Amino acid sequence: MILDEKLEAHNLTRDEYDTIVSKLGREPNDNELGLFSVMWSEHCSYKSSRVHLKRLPTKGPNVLQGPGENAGVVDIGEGLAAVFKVESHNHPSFIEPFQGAATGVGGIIRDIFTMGARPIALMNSLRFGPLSVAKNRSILRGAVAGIANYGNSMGIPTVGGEVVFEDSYNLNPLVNAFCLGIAPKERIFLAAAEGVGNPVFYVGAKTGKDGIHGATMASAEFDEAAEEKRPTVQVGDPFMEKLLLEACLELMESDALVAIQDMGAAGLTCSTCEMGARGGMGIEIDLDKVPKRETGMSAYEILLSESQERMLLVAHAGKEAKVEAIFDKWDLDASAIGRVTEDGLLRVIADGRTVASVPNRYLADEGPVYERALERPASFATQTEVHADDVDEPSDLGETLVQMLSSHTIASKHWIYEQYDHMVRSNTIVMPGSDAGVVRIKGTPMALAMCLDGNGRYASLDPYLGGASAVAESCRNLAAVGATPIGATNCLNFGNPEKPEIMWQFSQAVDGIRDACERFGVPITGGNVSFYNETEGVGIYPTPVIGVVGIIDDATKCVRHHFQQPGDLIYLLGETHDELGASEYLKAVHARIDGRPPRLDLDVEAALHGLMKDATSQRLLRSAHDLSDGGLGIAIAESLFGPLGETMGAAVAIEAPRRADGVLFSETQSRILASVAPESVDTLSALAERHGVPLSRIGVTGGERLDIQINGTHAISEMVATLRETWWTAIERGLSS
Amino acid sequence: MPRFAVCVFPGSNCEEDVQYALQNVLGELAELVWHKESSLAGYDAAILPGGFAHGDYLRVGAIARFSPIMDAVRAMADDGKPVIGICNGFQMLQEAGLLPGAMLRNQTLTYICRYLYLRAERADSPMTQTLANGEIVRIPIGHADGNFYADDETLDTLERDSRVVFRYVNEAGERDESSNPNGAAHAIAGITNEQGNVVGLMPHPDRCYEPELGTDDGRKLFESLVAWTKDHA
Amino acid sequence: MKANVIIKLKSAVHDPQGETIGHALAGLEYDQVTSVRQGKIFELTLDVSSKEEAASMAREIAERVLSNPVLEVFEVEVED
Amino acid sequence: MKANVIIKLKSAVHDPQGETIGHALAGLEYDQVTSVRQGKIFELTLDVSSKEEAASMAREIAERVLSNPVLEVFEVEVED
Ligand SMILES: Nc1ncnc2c1ncn2[C@@H]1O[C@H](COP(=O)(O)OP(=O)(O)O)[C@@H](O)[C@H]1O
Ligand SMILES: [Mg+2]
Repeated sequence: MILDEKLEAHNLTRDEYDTIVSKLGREPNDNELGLFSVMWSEHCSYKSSRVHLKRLPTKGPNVLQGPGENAGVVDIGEGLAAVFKVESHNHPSFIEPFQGAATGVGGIIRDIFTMGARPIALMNSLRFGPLSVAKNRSILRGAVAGIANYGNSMGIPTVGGEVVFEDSYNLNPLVNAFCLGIAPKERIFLAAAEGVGNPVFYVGAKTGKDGIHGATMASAEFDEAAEEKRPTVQVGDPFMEKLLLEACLELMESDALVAIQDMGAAGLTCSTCEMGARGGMGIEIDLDKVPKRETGMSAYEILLSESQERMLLVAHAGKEAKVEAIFDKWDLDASAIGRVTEDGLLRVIADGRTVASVPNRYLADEGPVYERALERPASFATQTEVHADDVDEPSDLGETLVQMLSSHTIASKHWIYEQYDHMVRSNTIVMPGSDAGVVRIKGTPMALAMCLDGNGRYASLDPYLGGASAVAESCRNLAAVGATPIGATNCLNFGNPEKPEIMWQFSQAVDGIRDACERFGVPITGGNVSFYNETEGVGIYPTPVIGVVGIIDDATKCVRHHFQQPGDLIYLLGETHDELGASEYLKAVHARIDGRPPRLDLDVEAALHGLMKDATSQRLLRSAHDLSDGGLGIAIAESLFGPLGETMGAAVAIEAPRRADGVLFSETQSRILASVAPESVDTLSALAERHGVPLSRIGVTGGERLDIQINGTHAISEMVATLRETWWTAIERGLSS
Repeated sequence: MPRFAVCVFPGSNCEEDVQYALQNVLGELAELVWHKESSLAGYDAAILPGGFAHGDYLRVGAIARFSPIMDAVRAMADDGKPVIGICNGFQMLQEAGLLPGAMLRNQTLTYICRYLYLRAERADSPMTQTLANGEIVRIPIGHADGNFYADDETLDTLERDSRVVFRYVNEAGERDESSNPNGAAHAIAGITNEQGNVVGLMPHPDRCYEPELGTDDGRKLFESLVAWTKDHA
Repeated sequence: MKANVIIKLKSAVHDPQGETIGHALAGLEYDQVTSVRQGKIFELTLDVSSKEEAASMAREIAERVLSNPVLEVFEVEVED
Repeated sequence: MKANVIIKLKSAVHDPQGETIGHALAGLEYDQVTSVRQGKIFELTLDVSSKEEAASMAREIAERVLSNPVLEVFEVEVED
């Protein structure tokens, strides 16, 4: 093969190749070229994003481990640490939705237990094209079933997430998976090889030819040739991973382990060179000792295979028997395939010969870094605010509400989350379908709350605001259940970074995330970037997804989103402006996707979180629900529906200097809807004043109807049961269309 | 004080929930026993918990039946001691021939995790002793294969001998199509063997033993188990 | 030696998967499909020397392990 | 008319189910079983008048609906 073809097949540029040659002082052989190809891919090297990610705040008093390891680690007290991260599996999920999504879940779980944590919760953020397209329905069905299959088999509850439908994700779904685990604070394992002469073990599934070049595939756009890339799909084996999880956690309790890393993207190559580079060590491995599923695999194939459910670990010399005994108990083989050396090289032996020899740091740390061109798209400057007066006023707002509740983005996601085991481990005290998932930590008084949020439509119209609003919304969701954020992770899903407009979006989104995280004091402890989300040259909405984790010191203070008692008073915390730009209302009712997204004042948002913190810790709220897609109208409706099918009506009366649809469906940020027992009202009012948060009483709970009056005029009067039925069944109806 | 054995298979994942309910909530003695053990000597009851033993590969509960512990479980059942299978454990007991029938894929073809209503069909089984006959409890399911199947003769026998322990019902306690989540024959959610000491149920009392988890109805089932075990010691 | 064990549901047992596919096919206008039944096939590779041995081992495995007599019936085919 | 559609994983595709069953068989002392691969079989009953028609319809259904071309290959057999 002539060099140019070879480079194209490896997704390397001529410049990158020249850098390799000058670093090595020679031409790389084919195996070495393969190593560079995967390690220097966008997916593994972050070559386009790295300069921007540096701007994110990563430090905080409780951060034990920031970005750079398999997952971030935050101190949660009681001698425990929370270990969490989110990662994308967009490309594989398009090619084979079930297996693609399943192996995405498998991968993020390995990232968590590799650090010594027992995974206790999963979430996922999903984006699909409209269900009116048959292919999108089958992608949805497949991805959800795949996520369910993997997470359920592992016995890890899926406690939350988000599902959004937009034309922009037509044939380019986003599947972002999040996992959180708990570890003793003093016993976090890092992936740095140490100790010359220590043995390197390979454990888990055998290596097959599957997924070769998955990492380079995830770094390229889809086109018709994607069809040919199909054999790169991997099949997940959650049972194998469950055994690996238990065996690894048991091994971590022993004194035999030095370092451990999962084999994810770029497989054996990535795990060896990263472990070596982190410890400043060399690693020598003998491919003849690698367990293989097929005969006749070449060194190249073994090095680059992305077979799932495999781990690489370094043990203390002399403790080999202990390692083997623990894996044997779980019917797994632990194969010693190499050792730690002092020369800093990844040296690969096959058939007694050295087939690759490259300094680990060249592969893991010294990949190319690009400061790609940025360009603000011309359309950006022309976005204007959209107010109620700019659209026709609906003649029947009850009907409009029903229409909004049927929008697939707003409708109940129970068809999806009921396929996920969300109760196993018996810790889930707020189940999916609420603002945040909450799991209690047995043996302590506390609970952890978590959520994943992003709004690609906002980000496409204003990426800075999109990034900042995602952070604000996540933190607001945590505030609603009574949690204080302690750390965040993020998954940045974008188009082709070689296009200056996309890179500008990326840079803006990072700035938005940075500013919001700094203002709320929430460090970013890790994350993932997924570029090249384009099908046939059309990019998706830029979609930053933020996962925030928070603590509730006393789990009994956790607040639910739905109305609890008749006769409670309904309050809106925060102020409503007439902001319909980029809203769900514009899209679902007026078929418009335009306008400036709602403003975000970080100080106003922070004041709201402060108020919520005090109000929940003093148990002043009976329920609290954050306002986001669909605004106040949707928040009120959702508060009528409890998680176990219970319902409660409400009578609402609002005075506001604007049209009723603007009141009900504006997506002004920094608002929460709460219900309050009459005896708590005075304390809450005083507290709100202290925090400078406007508070308005808008109604009372009870009955079987939702009645809403706006400016003295009757706007909505519907049976709660009817509203719930519409909202509950909309996705099923969409799927059977 | 009775000792409860919670049998752990590779791929089980509800063993700690069962142990916690018995030990931390009810103050009983419950120990995890690995499937490679071949004796349950010293235990007064055995519980096969939920999960995905051996990945549920081949068929749900199928490979687990060959584990060494299963001979001990069978011996315990023959002895008249309580043997309880929850979800995947129920499927194992069917595969092992300790309970009749088999589970087909849910009618929806999907895994379903959801709270629903059950009616206790007899008040003298190890899992219903402290319930009233006909009492309604609210307990979640979490399975993909809970569509109970048995041939007509077996179903007749189960009904005639009152061996159905729980049925899926609606809030009012009536059987109807919409309250049967998986298509189970006769809306069967739980059954017992002829002697009445082996019980299998698809729903998970181990997920609802405290109100903050949704309901604490599951607690009543474990209290039954404790009482029954003591009565029959 | 290769043996295929083919496992089918007994005819009295209803088949939720097959039924759903049958429905889907009707929706796709394959109205001529009057029934769909789903089964499993296991390809065993056996290190034995005769076809007879392969058949008898495969049959034993099918009976003991691969099939559930409550629901299923099986057939064994041996290739060489 | 009956058609059987037999669906197998492509040979390069990992079959965890088959492997786990193989492992279980080894534990039961069927050491001679060196590999197990699991597949599916669909029995279609077709209301068409010729074998040819049955075969071509079954093939079309196998391709469009029953098999996943990313991972699987299929064969069609027609009985009458
Ligand atoms: N958007 C991001 N923000 C902060 N850190 C990030 C982001 N994306 C990736 N990282 C960090 O870069 C490191 C490499 O990430 P990644 O390649 O996704 O890990 P893995 O090797 O597990 O796939 C990780 O420590 C991750 O936390
Ligand atoms: Mg990793």
